[in-house]
Amino acid sequence: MDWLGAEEWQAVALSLRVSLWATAASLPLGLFTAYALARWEFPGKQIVNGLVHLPLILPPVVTGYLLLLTFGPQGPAGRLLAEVGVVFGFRWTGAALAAAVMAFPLMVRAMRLSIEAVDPKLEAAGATLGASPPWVFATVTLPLVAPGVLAGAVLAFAKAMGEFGATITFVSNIPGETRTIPSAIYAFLQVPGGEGAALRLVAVSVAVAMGALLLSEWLARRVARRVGGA
Amino acid sequence: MDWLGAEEWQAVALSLRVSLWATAASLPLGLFTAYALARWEFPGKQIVNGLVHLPLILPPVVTGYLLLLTFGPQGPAGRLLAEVGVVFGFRWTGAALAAAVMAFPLMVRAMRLSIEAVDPKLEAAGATLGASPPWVFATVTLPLVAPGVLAGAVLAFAKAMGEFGATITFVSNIPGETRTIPSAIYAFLQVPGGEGAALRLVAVSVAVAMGALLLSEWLARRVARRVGGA
Amino acid sequence: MTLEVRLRHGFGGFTLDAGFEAPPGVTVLFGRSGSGKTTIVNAVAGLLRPEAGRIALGGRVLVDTERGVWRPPHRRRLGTIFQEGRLFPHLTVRQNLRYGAWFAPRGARREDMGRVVEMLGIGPLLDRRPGALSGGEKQRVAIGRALLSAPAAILADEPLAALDAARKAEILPYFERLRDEVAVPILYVSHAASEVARLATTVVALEAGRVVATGTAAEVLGDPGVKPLGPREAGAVLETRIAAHHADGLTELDAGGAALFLPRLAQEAGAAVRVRVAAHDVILAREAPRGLSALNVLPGTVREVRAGEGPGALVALDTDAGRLLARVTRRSVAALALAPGVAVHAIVKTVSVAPGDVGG
Amino acid sequence: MTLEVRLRHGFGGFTLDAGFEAPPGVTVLFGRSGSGKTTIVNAVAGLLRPEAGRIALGGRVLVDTERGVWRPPHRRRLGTIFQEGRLFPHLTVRQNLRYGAWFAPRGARREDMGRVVEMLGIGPLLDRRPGALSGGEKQRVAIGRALLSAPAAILADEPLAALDAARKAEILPYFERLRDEVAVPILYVSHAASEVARLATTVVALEAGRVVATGTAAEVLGDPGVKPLGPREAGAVLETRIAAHHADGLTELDAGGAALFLPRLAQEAGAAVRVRVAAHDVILAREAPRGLSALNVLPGTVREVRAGEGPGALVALDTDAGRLLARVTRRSVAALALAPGVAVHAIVKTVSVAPGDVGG
Amino acid sequence: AKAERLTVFAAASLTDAMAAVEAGFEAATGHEVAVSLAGSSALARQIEAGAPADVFISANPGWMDELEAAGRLAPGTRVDLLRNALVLIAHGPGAAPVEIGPELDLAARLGAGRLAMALVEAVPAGIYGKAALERLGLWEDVAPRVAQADNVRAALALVATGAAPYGIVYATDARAEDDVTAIGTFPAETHPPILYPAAAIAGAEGPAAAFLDYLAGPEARAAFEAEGFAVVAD
Ligand SMILES: Nc1ncnc2c1ncn2[C@@H]1O[C@H](COP(=O)(O)OP(=O)(O)OP(=O)(O)O)[C@@H](O)[C@H]1O
Ligand SMILES: Nc1ncnc2c1ncn2[C@@H]1O[C@H](COP(=O)(O)OP(=O)(O)OP(=O)(O)O)[C@@H](O)[C@H]1O
Ligand SMILES: [Mg+2]
Ligand SMILES: [Mg+2]
Repeated sequence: MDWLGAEEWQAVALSLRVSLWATAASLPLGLFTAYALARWEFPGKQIVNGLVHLPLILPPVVTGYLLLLTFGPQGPAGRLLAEVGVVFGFRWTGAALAAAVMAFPLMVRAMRLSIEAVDPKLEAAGATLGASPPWVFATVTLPLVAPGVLAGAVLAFAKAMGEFGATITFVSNIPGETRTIPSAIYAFLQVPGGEGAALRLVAVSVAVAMGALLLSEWLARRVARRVGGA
Repeated sequence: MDWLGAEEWQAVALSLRVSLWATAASLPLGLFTAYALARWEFPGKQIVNGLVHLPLILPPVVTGYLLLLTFGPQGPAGRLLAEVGVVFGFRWTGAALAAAVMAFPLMVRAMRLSIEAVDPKLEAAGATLGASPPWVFATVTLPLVAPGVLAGAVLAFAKAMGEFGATITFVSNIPGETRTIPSAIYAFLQVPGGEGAALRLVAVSVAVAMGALLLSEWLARRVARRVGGA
Repeated sequence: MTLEVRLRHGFGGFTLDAGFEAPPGVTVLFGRSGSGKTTIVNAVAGLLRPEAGRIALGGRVLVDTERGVWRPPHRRRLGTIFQEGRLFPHLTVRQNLRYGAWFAPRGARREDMGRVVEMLGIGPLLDRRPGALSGGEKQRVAIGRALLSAPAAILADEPLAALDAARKAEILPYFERLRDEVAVPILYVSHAASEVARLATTVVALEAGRVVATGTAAEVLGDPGVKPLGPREAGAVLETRIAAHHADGLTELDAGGAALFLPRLAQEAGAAVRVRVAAHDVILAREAPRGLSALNVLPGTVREVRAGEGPGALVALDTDAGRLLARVTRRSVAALALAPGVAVHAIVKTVSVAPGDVGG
Repeated sequence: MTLEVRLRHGFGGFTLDAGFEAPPGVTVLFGRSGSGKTTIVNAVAGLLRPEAGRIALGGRVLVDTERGVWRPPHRRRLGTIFQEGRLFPHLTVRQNLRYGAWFAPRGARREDMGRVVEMLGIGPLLDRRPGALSGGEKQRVAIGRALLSAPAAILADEPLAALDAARKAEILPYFERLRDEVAVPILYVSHAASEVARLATTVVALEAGRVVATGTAAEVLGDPGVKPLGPREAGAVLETRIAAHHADGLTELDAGGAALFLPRLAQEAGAAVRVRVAAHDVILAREAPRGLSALNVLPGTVREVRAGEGPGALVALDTDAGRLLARVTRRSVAALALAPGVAVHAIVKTVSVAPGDVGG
Repeated sequence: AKAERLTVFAAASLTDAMAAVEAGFEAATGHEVAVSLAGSSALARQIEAGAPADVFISANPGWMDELEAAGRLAPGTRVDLLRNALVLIAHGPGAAPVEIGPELDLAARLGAGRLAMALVEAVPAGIYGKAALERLGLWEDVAPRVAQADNVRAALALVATGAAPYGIVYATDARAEDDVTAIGTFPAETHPPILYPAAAIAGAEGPAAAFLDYLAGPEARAAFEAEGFAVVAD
């Protein structure tokens, strides 16, 4: 299609990759965190809770800056991870990290609400049938919170598609590596007359995220229909 | 306290006002939207759902720009509302509007998940006892979704406290009128040596949002204890 | 006020196609698990929109699919006791009980809360929340909640199944009182023949979604062809009147001239009493028995002998007190040469008239 | 394998303080609504951590608060049937039934799924999800799920309460078979005396959280002092042996030399059979009755006459078949001059031995 | 004159200087000044959308042109107010100065590291920096190593934290940051002049003109120079 240049298509592909990875990679930790916050009592629980929400509260630039200080090439975590070959600084992986961090509170909250709504009596029934806690989680809790997990994932994906401030602050804007759709849009909007190009990218971004949203609604409805009966 | 100047305190007060209004004013609409999405089937449901999520998907700058085009002094909605004395452009009300719009998807999703978890059989029981649908909602559904409403409200509040991109794009950064904490932080970060002041504002912002978070957790726990028994 | 029900509704493998009239009093829906009892209750309560049908309560049409009438549940005012309780978890027991009263129309007849609470034995639970109640406690609160909502009719789906015999015996009279004094129609789902016999004005027997028998308790319970009843549930119902209360704690009933003795009943002398005599509680004798602990011996004539599938047979006999049923073995039929026209004596133990089977 | 239970636990106004031993076989927990039955089941299943107590199953300590032992529920392998079903809504009926088998230890004795499904009559439901099952259907699936989990013991909390009489009669023998063939201990909560009499090896009667009687079914059911039973539930239990099956569909039992006739039983000749004879189903006569439809007449001697609160009295008599209880009116006690030592005949109608009251 | 309220839209990079100018102007005239600080593009769009701004100071002449073309400026009030310089910075204090010219071995110095700049197609500092590198014939070599930040301050932060070893920023930004050293200034002829134009907005009343005058006066000049800007003499 020629209404978007090659560079723009590159941004679209990159945004998709970044958002999918950000969502997929944070899903297990998000689920674990949500479960822990919903069901366990442990010292420092409210601190964990606060940390999870931090990216929501902080201006994105600040989050990006903190990521830069920690996971940047000179940051303590960044150096440590570089030893084992994991590099975030100025890589698309860093964009995914930023997106994941920014989306984490949304993901965790959605999952947590779903987990809190699961009747512990059903989990107890699973235990009496011989299922150990991890198995109860996998066979009872998880299927029942599937709509919440989906909701959390799609929220995170949408947020990742739109994330800009933390990403550009952390990994800047390198075409083909870290120039996601929002970065490209921002660049277009900085120059007079760039609105048209920005609008085309907005359209693509919205189309992708809406597709994901519709897919998730359709899946959730299937799950709900199954649980509801028939 | 003298570690923050008068202008900074002004920003803190303004942020509080903006965030509280954004949360409070969007609560009824959020609840209604969440209920409609959770329980009703209507044509265009997925369009409404998509619109609700839009601010999450769009880069904040774009959302801000769209708000400016719509609700700004020259925008169609802006002009219409100005006729009846409601002005959003470059006022703190506009900052609240931007924050509310940005926080809306988070609020709706949390409430919707809670509403979906309410057993419709309890609502049916209420109806057989003579309660009309609005009464069933007020006396059965609403108390049961209170934790989700709280979660939605606190997410929205936290998001509103951190919202920057859409706000500064829509209503600029006018001291005392639209300079919220994040905007003030931005200004500090644009000049050499502003980091200290920025950090102090971050601390205040985090403290306020964490306080709200803890309060909501405590309230939700009380509600849960009551529903659980004893 | 009569409740008229005519319904057709299909779920995958199951089709309900039932019609019946529930005249004032208690109509008991009787049928095996999965026969469609709850489905009917839901349709009457307004929680299920039937594919086709008409439901009317004393002229007030609740549903008429042909004419497109649909009255929503909150405008039906049917106090519904659900099989699964459905208490509001966020309200205390007291608030649950009061819930219906908030919405009751002004001037509606109201039950006295204290009385209901006492009858149900839930006084100590009033300030608790339903989450931590026992199964039976929940069900008692659910009964109370429906009774206190000033309903125009009551739908009760196995309200007593979770309760012990003693508690059942305490609550049943209350339904009787509702039936008799308040005259709200009651649609009552039950598996227990004793509840049926005691309460039912009308019995509707369901099988696989279809009505297989309707009639008075006497007609349906006395019909050995009604399958859901099982062999233990056949029995005749006698209409009697209280003749006297005796000093030794017995009440003498006048059953069409014949005397029947029962443990003391609460009603006044002269009151009409319905007594169910289970077929398996009747012993037949060719000669008048002597020196027997059983006080009730009714002479009569065999009218019909119907052999069952097993070793048993059902003997219908006409006595002064009315038609009686006796379940005996085929061996006894042969030994006593029981046949239509034979004169026999029916022996009924005083106490074998179950307390649940006597109703006013 | 014996289940030893000793528990103390308080909830606000309610305190459970109970101890009993459940030897192999069925131990029935019997008590009024709110007396603590479910609380005990939960503690044994591992869903409630008691404040103090010790629970052991055949030497395997499940809980010992003093020694700090706590075995989590999934390592107890107690097939639990909950009062409220608790089916997994996201699984089909078939998957619910198979759930426990996934986690059963290799080599555990497994019930045959087909057999259980047939017995419970849930074949047509296998591919459905629990959401739309009727109340009784849900409970039947819950029973099947627990039975198919290859449990080391079974905890059943009112498993049959939601079921009709015919369905109950189909399922009860299965519990008997489990008790006898598989020798898993079964802790069974029930309100129904017929279930108790038929199944119980041991009966534990609870009142307000305390054990008020324990013993064999015969001991507890024959004790008129046990309140939860109510007057209708007294009865003696006779140990008999099948003497012969007759062509007319009757089975002759040998009860300590005396003959008893019952509708055909399934067991082989020679098999031991326990029969409950409810006290209200026994008629006493001074003279040997003649020409009576009742086939079972047992001569005996009055041992004790205990007057009840009402017009009734309980007469204990010794017969060749064993101790029998008869509930008669005080008027009859006077008329027949019943007193210890008096010779009487006990008349038991064949069919008045309820099907639920005969067990192998 | 009666005290009036004046709203000034100024590029965010002028934050500190504007604070001083605002205080001075208020003290001198008694008027009340509110300064809204944001990116030039955002401010320009807001003015186009009817923002109640009286004076606009842009860091980007392009946006001022845009407003001028749209007729949003009060005619004849536009002035080029400030000038800035572009410097090459290195991470850490006390880095050795270099000679900026065609023979600068920038690509070799970068190695695997990044050169932090503002968006080279969108943000003025990036546009000027790219122009300068192109002019010097260095762009081809360093282009793949450029990390573009959304604004100059973010580019500076990348160098200050060591995430990038070198960067190109305005001289004013490099001055006060201890963790970077300006190791060379790009010759002014290598890039278009870096100008901060100021103008009154069409329809602005009252003290807008007075404020523009004040900006050109000695107190304002001192404030700007204190922050490292050069004031364009007219
Ligand atoms: N979590 C709890 N908190 C407070 N009280 C409780 C809790 N669980 C049970 N109880 C109370 O303890 C008592 C015993 O309850 P339990 O469920 O064991 O009764 P039950 O014998 O099973 O009764 P039912 O036959 O009605 O099911 C009841 O009065 C109940 O209200
Ligand atoms: N929503 C549904 N979808 C599919 N089948 C249903 C649905 N609701 C009920 N059924 C089926 O319809 C039949 C009748 O159900 P219903 O609940 O009316 O039975 P019931 O007579 O109340 O039984 P029980 O005594 O066990 O409560 C059952 O076989 C049930 O599985
Ligand atoms: Mg039902
Ligand atoms: Mg219980």
